Amino acid sequence: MCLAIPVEVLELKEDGAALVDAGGVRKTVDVSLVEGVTEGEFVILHVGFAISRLDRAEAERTLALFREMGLEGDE
Amino acid sequence: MCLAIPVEVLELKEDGAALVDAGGVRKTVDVSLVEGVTEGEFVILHVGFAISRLDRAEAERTLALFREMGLEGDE
Amino acid sequence: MKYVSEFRDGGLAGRLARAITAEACSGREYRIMEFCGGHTHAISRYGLRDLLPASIRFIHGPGCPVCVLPIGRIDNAIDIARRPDTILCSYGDTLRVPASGGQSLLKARAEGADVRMVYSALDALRIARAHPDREVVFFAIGFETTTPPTAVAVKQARDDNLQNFSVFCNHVLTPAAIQNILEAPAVRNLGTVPLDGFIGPSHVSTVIGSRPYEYFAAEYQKPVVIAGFEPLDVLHSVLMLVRQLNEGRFEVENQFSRAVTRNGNRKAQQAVADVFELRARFEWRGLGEVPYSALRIRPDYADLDAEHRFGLSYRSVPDAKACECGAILRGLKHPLDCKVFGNACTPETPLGSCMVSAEGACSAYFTYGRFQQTEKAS
Amino acid sequence: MKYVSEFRDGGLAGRLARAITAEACSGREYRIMEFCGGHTHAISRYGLRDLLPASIRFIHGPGCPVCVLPIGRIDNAIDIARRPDTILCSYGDTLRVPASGGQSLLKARAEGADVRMVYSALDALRIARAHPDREVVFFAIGFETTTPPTAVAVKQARDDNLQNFSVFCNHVLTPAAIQNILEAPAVRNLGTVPLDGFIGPSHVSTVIGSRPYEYFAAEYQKPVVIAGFEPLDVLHSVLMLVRQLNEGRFEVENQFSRAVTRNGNRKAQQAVADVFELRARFEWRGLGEVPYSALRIRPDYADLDAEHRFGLSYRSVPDAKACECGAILRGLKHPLDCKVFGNACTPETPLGSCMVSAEGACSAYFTYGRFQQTEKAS
Amino acid sequence: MTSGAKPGYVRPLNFRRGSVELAHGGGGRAMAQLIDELFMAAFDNPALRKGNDQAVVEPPPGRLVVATDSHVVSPLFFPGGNIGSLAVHGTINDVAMCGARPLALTAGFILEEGYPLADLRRIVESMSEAASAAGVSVVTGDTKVVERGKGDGVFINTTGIGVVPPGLELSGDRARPGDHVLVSGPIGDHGVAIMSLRESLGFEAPITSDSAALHELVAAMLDEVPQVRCLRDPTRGGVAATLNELSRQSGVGIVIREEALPIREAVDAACELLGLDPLYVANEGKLLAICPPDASERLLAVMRAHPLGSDAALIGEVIEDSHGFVQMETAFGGTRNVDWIAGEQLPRIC
Amino acid sequence: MTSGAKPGYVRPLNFRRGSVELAHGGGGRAMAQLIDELFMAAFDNPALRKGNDQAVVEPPPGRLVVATDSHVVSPLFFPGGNIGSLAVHGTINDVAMCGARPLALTAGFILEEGYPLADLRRIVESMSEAASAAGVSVVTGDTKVVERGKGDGVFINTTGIGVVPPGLELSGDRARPGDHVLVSGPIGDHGVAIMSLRESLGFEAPITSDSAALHELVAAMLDEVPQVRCLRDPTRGGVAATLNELSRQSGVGIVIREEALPIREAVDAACELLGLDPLYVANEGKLLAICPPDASERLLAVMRAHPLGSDAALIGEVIEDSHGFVQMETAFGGTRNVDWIAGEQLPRIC
Ligand code: SF4
Ligand code: SF4
Ligand SMILES: [Mg+2]
Ligand SMILES: [Mg+2]
Ligand SMILES: [Mg+2]
Ligand SMILES: [Mg+2]
Ligand SMILES: [Mg+2]
Ligand SMILES: [Mg+2]
Ligand SMILES: [Mg+2]
Ligand SMILES: [Mg+2]
Ligand SMILES: [Mg+2]
Ligand SMILES: [Mg+2]
Repeated sequence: MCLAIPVEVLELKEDGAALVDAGGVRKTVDVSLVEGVTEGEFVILHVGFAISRLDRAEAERTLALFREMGLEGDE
Repeated sequence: MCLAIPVEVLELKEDGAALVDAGGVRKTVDVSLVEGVTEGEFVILHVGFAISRLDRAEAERTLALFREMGLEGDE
Repeated sequence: MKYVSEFRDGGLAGRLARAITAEACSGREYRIMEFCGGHTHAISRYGLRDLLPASIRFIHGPGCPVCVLPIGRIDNAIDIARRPDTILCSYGDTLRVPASGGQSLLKARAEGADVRMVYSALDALRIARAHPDREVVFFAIGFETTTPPTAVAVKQARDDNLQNFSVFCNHVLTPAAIQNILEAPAVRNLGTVPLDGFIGPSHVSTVIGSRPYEYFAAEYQKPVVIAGFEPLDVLHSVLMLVRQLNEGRFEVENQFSRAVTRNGNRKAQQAVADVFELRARFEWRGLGEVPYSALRIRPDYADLDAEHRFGLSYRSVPDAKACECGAILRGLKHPLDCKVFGNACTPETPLGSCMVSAEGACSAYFTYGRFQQTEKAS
Repeated sequence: MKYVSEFRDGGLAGRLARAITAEACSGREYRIMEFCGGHTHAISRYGLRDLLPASIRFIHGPGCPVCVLPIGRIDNAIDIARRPDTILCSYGDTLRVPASGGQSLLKARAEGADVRMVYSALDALRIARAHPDREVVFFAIGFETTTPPTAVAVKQARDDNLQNFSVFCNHVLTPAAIQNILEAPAVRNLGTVPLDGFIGPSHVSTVIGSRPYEYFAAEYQKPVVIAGFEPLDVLHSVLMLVRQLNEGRFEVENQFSRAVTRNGNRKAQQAVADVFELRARFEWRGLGEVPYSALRIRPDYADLDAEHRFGLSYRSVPDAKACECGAILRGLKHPLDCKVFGNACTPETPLGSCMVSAEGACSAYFTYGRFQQTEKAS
Repeated sequence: MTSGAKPGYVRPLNFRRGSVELAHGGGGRAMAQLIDELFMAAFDNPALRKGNDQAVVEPPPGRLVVATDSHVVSPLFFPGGNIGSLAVHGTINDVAMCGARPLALTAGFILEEGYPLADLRRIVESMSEAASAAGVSVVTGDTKVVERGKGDGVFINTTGIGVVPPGLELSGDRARPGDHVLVSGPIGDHGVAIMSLRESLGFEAPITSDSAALHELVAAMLDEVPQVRCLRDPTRGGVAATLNELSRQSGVGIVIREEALPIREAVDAACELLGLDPLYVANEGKLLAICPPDASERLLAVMRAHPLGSDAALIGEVIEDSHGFVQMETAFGGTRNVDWIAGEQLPRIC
Repeated sequence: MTSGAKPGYVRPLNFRRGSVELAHGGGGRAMAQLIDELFMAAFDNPALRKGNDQAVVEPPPGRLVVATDSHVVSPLFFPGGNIGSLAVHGTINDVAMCGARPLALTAGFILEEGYPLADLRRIVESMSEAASAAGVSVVTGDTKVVERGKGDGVFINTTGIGVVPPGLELSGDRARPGDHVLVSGPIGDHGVAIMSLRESLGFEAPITSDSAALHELVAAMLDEVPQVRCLRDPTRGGVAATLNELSRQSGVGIVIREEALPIREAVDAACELLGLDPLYVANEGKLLAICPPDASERLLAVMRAHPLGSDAALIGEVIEDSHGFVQMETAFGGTRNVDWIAGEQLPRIC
């Protein structure tokens, strides 16, 4: 449910709009629902709106967790 | 100008309408502009309206005139 | 077809032609203006010219309601058609008439305007009833024949209390135009195109009768024959004119006795009188402003009058510079006298009104007569 | 794609799967309801089931806003779309949802209704601005993720004083639905489908935070893990649930820590609060009437509320008789338990809501899992 | 856990109340189903049954002929046929006009979302009947669905292939001064039948479209008179357009005689009513033939012996004219030009 | 009385500001003019120049192949081509997929009243360039004009004929368990390029349509590996639809490996954004090939040596399965069904 993907904010525009990038695809979306979005940040995009910020450090931490976990179980 | 053809009134209908025939083609037209149209009469049809009655006797007289005229000039 | 085919009999045509040849004096010219494009068409389509002696010369008059519509009026119609939620209805003939800037109703339609061809004014009413949420405007054109049907439509709209229907009235009057031609300086003062007699349009006279021509037959001393549109009718009327001219008469004669009376169709006249009144002036393409030559909708029906309803203002637009329609409509020139005939101006890309309708002098000549000229040239 | 591809790494998936297998006790079953269709989809599309031990059992919940829309609401939307001069805009997912009498918005469109697919509520606003002469209605559906965007559109329409725009609001609330499932007689009283834990939808929690789940984790003593929708996220959350269950904990844990916080997005919550208020009840397809489970537009915005503007009345319509969606949405049945699954009911001709959206349990099973069943059968 | 799931099962199309949906052109199961249950069922033949995106046919020796026409007639159903039969006849005729035996047809459908499946089936079945009657198979096809308002119910492109026997050379550029011009029957029927259905014109005429496949008539003609110079079916733009095309291609003039033209009374009357000229009205089952003068009598006899040429007539002859004019001797002995149609034929009031 | 009248003269079409009018399909001089000044000028070749309603071509020996497709793409212009080039490539590809050398194309245009002549010319010129580049002529055609609102700018049907060399037998029913499945390059480019232009979706992607004529790639493949079982271009419905077609026709199953599928990052991203699956997105310059396992290495090498196959990949194999399922081994080692698309692909929010 609620198809949403992380996108990078390339450029803030007027009226709460921003140009974002996802894997080379660019789209102008509304970021007015997320407080204080800055260029270079990642946000979660849903139906043309950023609905939250993506915390890159947290994302890396989660991935690191997976990798460690892997090590224990590795054959 | 004013493309109009003689048509035969086949059937009077409501509201000044009538079914007419021209060479096998039938069409419902308005005959309300011609006083006292009766079935079997010929009228002159223009843009879907009868604009006058056709006097069959006069038509025959004209044709007869052509034919006579012909006779004089015939080789 | 009864009362049509009989009047197209080739055998009888030969007889009539021979009678004309026999009676026409070889020493003189008979300059006959067929006022009406319908006669022009019949002459071209049946090749009547080939049957007649050289002394008979036809001059094509302004009698095509499409050809005489000035550019400004077509511009108005296009403006109406382009209004949002509006449907403009008109007869097929008007759709191709060139307007300003290379426009036409057909092109406006191609660009998205809702323009519909109707066969009858009642079809426009039907469309209005079917689309209560749209403005439906009937672009009414035509001479005295087409006016009574428009009057019926207006009255029905009133009776039915139709709120979304109106008529853009462009009905014009035949006698006023003929009179204008005879009054034209070139004719009256300079005498450039001396006209000997007139073939009058029979369908108009089924409605108005033959009487309206009596005034200028007498005033201008020119014979008028009210003639049917079948080829034998045309030949017959030529013969009748030749006879009048040979005998020095200038009467109104009725060749189309099978449907025309002296007084015409009173009921139709009444319908017209109920709905329309004279305009003080109206611009005719080629003739310019002609006084009392057209009708407008009476104030009682102002709500059904598109000019009133949409506050239309009229702007006169000059014809293409090269176009000789004016002179051709007045009988002063022949289509071949126009420099652009057949090159810049063709039926596909008409520059002037005479090239638009199949009734127009230039169009008829292009379609039916062009090869003869080419043959002569080659 | 950054932060997507990394979470689809097949190598890491193997490691997570092995960790689960290692930690899951072979003696017991872990009955995990993924509330949200997005998780169902990920499980099917990536074949996660094949990686997991038999002791992990997924139960598909009601978490697809399209699947839970009751027939009567689609009927309302179709009625709106069929109004003259009206444009109904909605997300692509809703167009195929079956309504009464074999209808759908797609079919209504095929029959002439102006139904447009939009990607965003702002596109509906744009359409309204482009067509000032038409009524433009945005058929708003979705959970807490999709509600803030609708709120923004409503506010913009008010700010711009747009006269021809309104919203037909069908936004529903996740926690209410989850609670309803736990309150269902079959679960609570009969215990037919004992659920051990929940995978909670992370995107919803980016907006509402994780806190709303704390109440029933405690109340029902079930662990909840807020999980991302990438396959590694799902595996990770399964592992987290297995650990909680093994340890006898029933906490709300946040697997999607990269975007979910305990309190969620306050700004988005405020936008929602400005525009919407709770409905006392709302019908969910499959669940029936669920109290306080949906939003409606506040009276201050009544002019922008299509229900108010068009005086819509709601009529509940029962699902197709054979359809087991209700039981499937509650986790009581599996798609294969439905007699019409895969014959009368297919993604081309869906009878029930679970077959409509790719997120629906039946559709996901038909598209991604059907062959497995057939293989087992053959 | 048991299930009634049938792999690949789809509910049969609802030919009573269903309509065309975008999905029927979407490349998925719905499209495959439409092809199976409608097109495959109607056109069934080995090439089509192969299910490939192309058909393989084994042509007999000879030069290959290919002709294509998209059909956009409105209304789709008319007295004497519908767009389906018309699409078959029209393309067979274009193939046949160079003396070829038609071998196979392709069919490309552009369907408008919302078009009733019941009507589509009637159309497809007419196509199939027309093709069978003509002994030709629809060997491959294509279906597209466009959004409502982006089409007009059904458009059908048919492309035909055929083979011309060696030695036969028919072409529009082979008319020579002195040649005779023949027509296979009364003209204008198709156009008038269509116009009689236009709501805006609203008339009834005892006229059905002449839509017919002419390849057998052509075969009979060429068997007896292989000297025929060219054949052409006077469709859009009518006899006038076709004569102008031929005179232009051959660099000759053509004179026809008004009195010789076969025209039904009702066609004539409808044209009078609308201000049209039957010379410009479309035909769909007629041909014009040009042959050397000494062959025209035999040709006429063969044509008249065939049911589709029973009212054939010699209507004129080819003359020298570098301008390529087509002229008509009127019933009065006058002559007029028979020009191309200008624009489209619009009904006139004047 | 003198005159500048030029027999048969018409003012040249206004390609700057003019637009399609109904008259351009009316069968009169306007239509003849459009054909002369646009189509004839662009496609110029002896068969077309003949001006007949059909073309005669001399085929080399072999079985004849015919394929037809109507093209209704919207928008008409897109990165990497337009409907004109697409119409040429699409049909050439269908002809080529059975191993045939394409010989000739027909072109049937359905034009909407009001469509700008300037754009039409760009389309026709692209067609002409695409056809020349492919070494194929447009030998005959047809033009219809429909009223505004009854079409969508331009529809183009192309029908292609070609000849298969003796001995070659490619068909969708020849796949056998054990065969390998190859794709000629990254998938989904065409569909994503088109979607990126839809106003309602509004995104920009560094993706151009892959529209291309594949007959030379096919020729190279078959030269080296005549054992190829079947070829097909995965157009509408994407790779998923084509694999399902092939498995159905051959009565086999197919398993592909997710990791082996070449997909550009931006295509993947656009699909994520819209909730679509690249397996269902259309291609216009790709082919799927099925060949015996021992030939796949050589086949892959030939494909990669050709510019249109440089990113070719072995993506799966044919298995025994009476249900004809297509499956995919996911990057996780799981397996899922790759079904036909249900209905049309609609962008999703959930
Ligand atoms: S040829 Fe054209 S421009 Fe010349 S007079 Fe006639 S209508 Fe006018
Ligand atoms: S298969 Fe269809 S009818 Fe059965 S439960 Fe699923 S959606 Fe309902
Ligand atoms: Mg309008
Ligand atoms: Mg509507
Ligand atoms: Mg053709
Ligand atoms: Mg044809
Ligand atoms: Mg033809
Ligand atoms: Mg196809
Ligand atoms: Mg094809
Ligand atoms: Mg194809
Ligand atoms: Mg193909
Ligand atoms: Mg054609």
